[in-house]
Amino acid sequence: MSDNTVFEPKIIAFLCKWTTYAAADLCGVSRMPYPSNISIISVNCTGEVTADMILSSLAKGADGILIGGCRPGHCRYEDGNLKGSNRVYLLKRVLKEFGVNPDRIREVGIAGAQGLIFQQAVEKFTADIRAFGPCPVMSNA
Amino acid sequence: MSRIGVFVCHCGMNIEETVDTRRVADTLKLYPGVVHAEDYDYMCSEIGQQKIRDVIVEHNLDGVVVASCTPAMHQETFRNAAEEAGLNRYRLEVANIREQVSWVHSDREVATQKAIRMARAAVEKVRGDDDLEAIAVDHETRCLVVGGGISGIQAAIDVANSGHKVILVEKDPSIGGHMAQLSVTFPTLDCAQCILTPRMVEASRHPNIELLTYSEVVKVAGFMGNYEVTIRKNPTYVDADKCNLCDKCSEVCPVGVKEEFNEGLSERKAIYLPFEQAIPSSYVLDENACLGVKPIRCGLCQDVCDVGAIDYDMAPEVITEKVGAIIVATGYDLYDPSHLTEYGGGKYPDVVTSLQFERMVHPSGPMKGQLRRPSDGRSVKSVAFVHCAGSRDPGRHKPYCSRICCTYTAKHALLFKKGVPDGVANVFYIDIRTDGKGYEEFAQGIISGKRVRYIRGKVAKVVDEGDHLTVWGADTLSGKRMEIDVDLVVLAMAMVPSEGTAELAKTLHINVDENGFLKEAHLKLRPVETTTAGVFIAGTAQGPKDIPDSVAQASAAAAKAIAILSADKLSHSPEVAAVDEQLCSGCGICASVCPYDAVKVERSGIAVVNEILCFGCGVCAASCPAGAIEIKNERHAQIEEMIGVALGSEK
Amino acid sequence: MSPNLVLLLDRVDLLFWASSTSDLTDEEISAYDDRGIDLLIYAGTVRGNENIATARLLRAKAKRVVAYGACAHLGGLCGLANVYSGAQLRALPSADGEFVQPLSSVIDVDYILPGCPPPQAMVTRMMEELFIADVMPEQGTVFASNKAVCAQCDRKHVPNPLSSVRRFHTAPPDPEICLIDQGYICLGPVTRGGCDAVCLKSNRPCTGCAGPVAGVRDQGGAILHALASLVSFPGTDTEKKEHQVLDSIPDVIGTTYKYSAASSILKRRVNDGK
Amino acid sequence: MENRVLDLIPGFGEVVLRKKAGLTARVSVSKGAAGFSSFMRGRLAEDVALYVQRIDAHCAVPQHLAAVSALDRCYHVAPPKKAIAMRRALAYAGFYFHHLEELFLSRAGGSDGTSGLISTDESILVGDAFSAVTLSQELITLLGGREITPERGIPGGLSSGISDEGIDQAKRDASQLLSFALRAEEAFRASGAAWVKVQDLTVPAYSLATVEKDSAVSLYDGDLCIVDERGKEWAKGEAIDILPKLLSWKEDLPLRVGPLARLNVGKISTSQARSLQEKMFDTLGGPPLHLVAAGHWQTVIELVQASELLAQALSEVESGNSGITSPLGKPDEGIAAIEGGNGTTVHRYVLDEQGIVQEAQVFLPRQVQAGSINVALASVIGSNDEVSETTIERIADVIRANRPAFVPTAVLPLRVTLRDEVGKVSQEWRRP
Repeated sequence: MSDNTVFEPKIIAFLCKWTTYAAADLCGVSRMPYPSNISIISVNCTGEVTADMILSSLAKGADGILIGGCRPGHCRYEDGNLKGSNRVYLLKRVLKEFGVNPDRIREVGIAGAQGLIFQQAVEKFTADIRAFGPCPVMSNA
Repeated sequence: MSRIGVFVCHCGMNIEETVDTRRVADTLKLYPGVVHAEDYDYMCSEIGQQKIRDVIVEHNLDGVVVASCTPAMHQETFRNAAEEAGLNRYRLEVANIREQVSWVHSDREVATQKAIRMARAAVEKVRGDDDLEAIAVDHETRCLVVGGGISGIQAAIDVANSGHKVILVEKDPSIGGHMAQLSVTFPTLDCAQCILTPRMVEASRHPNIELLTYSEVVKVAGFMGNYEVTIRKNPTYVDADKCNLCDKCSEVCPVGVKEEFNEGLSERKAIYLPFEQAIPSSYVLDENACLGVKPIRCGLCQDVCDVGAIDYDMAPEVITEKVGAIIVATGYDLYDPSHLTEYGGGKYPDVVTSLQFERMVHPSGPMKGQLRRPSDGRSVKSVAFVHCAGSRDPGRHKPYCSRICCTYTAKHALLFKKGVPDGVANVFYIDIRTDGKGYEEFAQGIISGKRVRYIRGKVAKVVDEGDHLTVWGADTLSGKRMEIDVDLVVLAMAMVPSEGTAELAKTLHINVDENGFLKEAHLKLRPVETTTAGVFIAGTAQGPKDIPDSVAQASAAAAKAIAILSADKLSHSPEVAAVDEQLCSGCGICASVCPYDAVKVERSGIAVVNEILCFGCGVCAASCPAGAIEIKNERHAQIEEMIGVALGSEK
Repeated sequence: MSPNLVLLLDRVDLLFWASSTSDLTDEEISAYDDRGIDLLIYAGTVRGNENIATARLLRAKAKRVVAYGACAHLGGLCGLANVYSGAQLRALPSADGEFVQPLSSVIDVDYILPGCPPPQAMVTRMMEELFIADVMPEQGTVFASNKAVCAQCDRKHVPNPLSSVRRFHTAPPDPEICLIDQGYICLGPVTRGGCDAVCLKSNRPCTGCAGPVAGVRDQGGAILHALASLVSFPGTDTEKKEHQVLDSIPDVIGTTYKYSAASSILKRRVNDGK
Repeated sequence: MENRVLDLIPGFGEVVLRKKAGLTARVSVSKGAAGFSSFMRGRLAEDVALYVQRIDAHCAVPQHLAAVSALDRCYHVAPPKKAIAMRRALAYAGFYFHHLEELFLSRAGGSDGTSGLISTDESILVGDAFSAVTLSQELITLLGGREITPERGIPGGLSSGISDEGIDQAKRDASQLLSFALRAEEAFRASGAAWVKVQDLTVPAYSLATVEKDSAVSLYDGDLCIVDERGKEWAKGEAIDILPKLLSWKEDLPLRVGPLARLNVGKISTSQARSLQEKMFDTLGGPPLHLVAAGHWQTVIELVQASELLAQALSEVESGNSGITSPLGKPDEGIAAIEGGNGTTVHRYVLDEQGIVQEAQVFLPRQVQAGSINVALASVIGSNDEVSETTIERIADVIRANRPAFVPTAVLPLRVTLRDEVGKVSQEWRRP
């Protein structure tokens, strides 16, 4: 990648279809644009995202992973979001050990009505990942 | 090899404008497993649906992808179409290329590429989908209504009339809500009590309605058709059946506190009757105000009660009820006037809220209808009515319009002029919004009547000069700055969700919007439903509303609830957890993490899913260290494939 | 080395038994016809280009190849070296450096015999299927169970949220109850069984030597996800407490990727700026 | 300790090979490259034995026992008698198994590089040997909880005990092993002794072994004893005191461990084995003995010694899971020396308060194994005078195969230099 071209990161987003996914829809309805680097995959609950999904996203070329679910205490499945976030917390320790910048994974809790917050979250995350540069994991494969 | 059909929707120009749908279709045509791909103006139209049906038959498809708007919008529509053509409905997936592509990205090339990736991802999902059959579930036939204002009462009566039992829970000692406080109601000016009381009585007498006043919902478990609700009944310390309303207790009670019903314009005792028409009609002992029931500090009221209705040993009672549907009608409060420091809200006694004014002009209110200044009791000769007090003020206060203020302020001005014909009524407004049936005529009648002075402009400041209030403002039509002396200022306060709405929403796993009002599943198409099946909303808890709208929404919610309660069986999504017995070693982790006790490790040493209890949240699937338990049609392999193509890896 | 193998010496013609590449030169290997070796049992680490070259050469000569033991199957203990930073060890495994790989990522492997060392039960099964049965086992056969170790562990379940992580040498576990239920980190649920849960029977946790069960790819990630899901305290705002428990898991990589670091999805340490 | 290389190839990290055309190849491993140390830092105390016995799988049992004994000392704990009896029994079973491998099966790593002394084709009682291997493995499984690599050893004792049936089985196996050992020794004398006589490879060296308090040779743990080539005691004491002498070995002669060393260091304590050893001395003279082949005779004698000790230990073993551990103290540093078939292994660990490894060293003074390394290196460097990447990686493999401490290193820091007859460097290769 030469210096004058901007690095366009690939971002996978696992979004809880009840809240953050709805917020993404609301962004659309309200015509609030955000960077196209993000590819959204809808899940029932962030508690459904497995270690394999997160790690193989990196292995398949994702430079960042956004996990969007309910805010604490608002999970429609009791505490699936908290279980999910505990898992990510632990998985980040693993990423560190393997030399991967753990900030390539970000969790957000965004309610269905918070389109604006989703827009800002995506803009911020995309900018941060762009600053981190390409994730070296795939080159391992 | 799968046989998948792909349909790309233009949605008029909504998608077509930024996504080259033809190219999406042509590209997908070449994608492995895709046997047919086309684009069309409106897939959701009858013609569009017919295309789906035809192609399914013609190509004997085993999967369909519709690239269109969000699945929340039309997935069911398309799945119904697929089913009519003999394809299992769960083999149809929607790729969201409108809300999440065309409406948020502007570069046509970029958007088209992304639409292609999203469509491919959907194809990969479909490729892994299996035939599924909905699961039939037995359900409760009772309904819970939370909130005993006009909306709750209306909903309860409608459901009860359909023959279903209703539990009506109200946190105050009486039902009736804010409507009971109103003097007369616009635009017809009939007295609120006269139209409300009969409904209150009907609700209390209805054989199908169980009334739980002074009670709160503390916990809700379960799912549509099978909710288990925990309710706390707070002690009134008075046996409503025995109480004969003799008022002796109140006379002897030494404690006085501000009276809620009169918006603090008068005092009540620690033991009191909420208001004349209260239902249940019984005195209530306010334990926070009382000198103390445990241990008994005073006991005067018990001594004077001839019928022995007062029982200091009453304790909170926690009950659980099984219900099939829940209607939430928890209503509104007024925005706290003390936020409006520039108007001296909550500080100057003669700056009152609209509800206080309702009580002041109410014939049986604290002033018996004789309008007097709260500060010195002088009769009121001049009033400044201030619109949008806290409403339509993004940044500082509430961004939204509270909808009813314009009309009731016109009513207030009218009532004032009725009571004080020679009085001066000034109304400061930004716009006049009187949208309801007959409202415009009502308001214009008053405005054009010229007996009320309408001033277009916001009030900048109110100063208490002791014997009068000075109102600083500007007339934006004449451009003149204004300074008016008045006896009373009435603030048309913004409506906000009633206290405790947020907590209740959390308990029910439903969302609230950015202003704290309960959020509907879809603003236009599902206005009384929530994202939690079986939970409906009505009245001002959903947003500012007048009485007619509240009542209409209440009946709508009731109709939705009745549909569930009267169903023979409910069908439950088959997208639930399933165990691969070849892989399960019975480690039991799924059972430990399942929030619904839907998974158990049987003696066989293999986990077994109770599909009726399972919600398909997938927590077990992500926790299973063997990958032996997965959500049907949302299997790890499917998502892995989706990840790959979403990242652009070619197949 | 397992004595069972010895017992086969009269059934098979043992062409060579090399304990390192120095015992077997390319010349010696090249002397065999292509596919002239019926069965090649490859045990040990594949590390560096020379090992890869040798493995490819051997593959060409062999009809069938067995990856024998955790090193060949998963990279084994030495795979942990893939995760070291330069500061921790003399050299950071570099793209062309001597990082460890599972045999299957450098050549096609026909059969896998997991374990470190492969448990008697599995070795016996392999030899029966390879040398005694009339038909060769189907390609890709793993001479172990598809189910996790738990299937053969007879400890009782006493489900418990994971509220603290215990170490078995300082707090000896109850030999009757599931170790995870007792708060010990056991890889049994994520690890291929067929070993008769021998370690559990010695009242020690499974350390995962047979690699992940068929359903998961990343052994460490999977067990960590499971453990994290079990950490929950009643009430609200328990995040801090829960994170303390998660932080208290010592030597995360050594504990959960003990044998499978090199075959994990991340494979080896990268330099990602941080 | 970190910059000290504990596991060296001879010449402090250097092998010098004379090659034809007057070329000399020097292979050296930089000091501080003992990857084991770095590999173990941050690991858990309870995992140490697990790692060590796999890194040096050829000597799994002694490495396992050396690790847990060192950890006992880290935790300042004396395991209960019951546990020690089990560990001893395990040690002797492992010792026996190891010697069987050396004598009948091994294709490499023989204590002097000679592989498969009584190799399968020329050996008598082959079938018996195999069943003895199976029996000794069964014993390791019964006592250690797992075949090949024992499981039970933990700091402070054992993770689990043995059943009554297990003990009975073990005793039956042990008695069979003794009888096989006696027959093997007899067979060796009948055929082997003659073969021994014609071997005249004599390498004078110092001898190291562990000894009991009565200075009889131990086949488990004990004090370290070093005698010079004349058989005179040169140093003796606890490992912690002797270790420095080993670390800075400056004597002109190498240090030998293993069977030949043991016969020079001290007496055998068990009756039958001792009388057999007397017979050997009658034939070969000594001690001291530096006739390499005498080590092989000693090896078969040690089969008998090990089975006698095994029987003794088993008589003290009790069944059950109770009373198999002692409470642990606050961890810090610990050193232990264990006698394995190949020789003495010394382990040193430093733990922090959480029982996490801070420092770890395994010392395997196998100086006499220089032979096998040289042979292997010679074959690798071979006739070609080029030192290529291939050569380097093969050299690394040889070193790892013979020097377990290098097994976990990611990249072995090697230097290879080729010099011509006048000593001019014709090529140097350095990594990383």
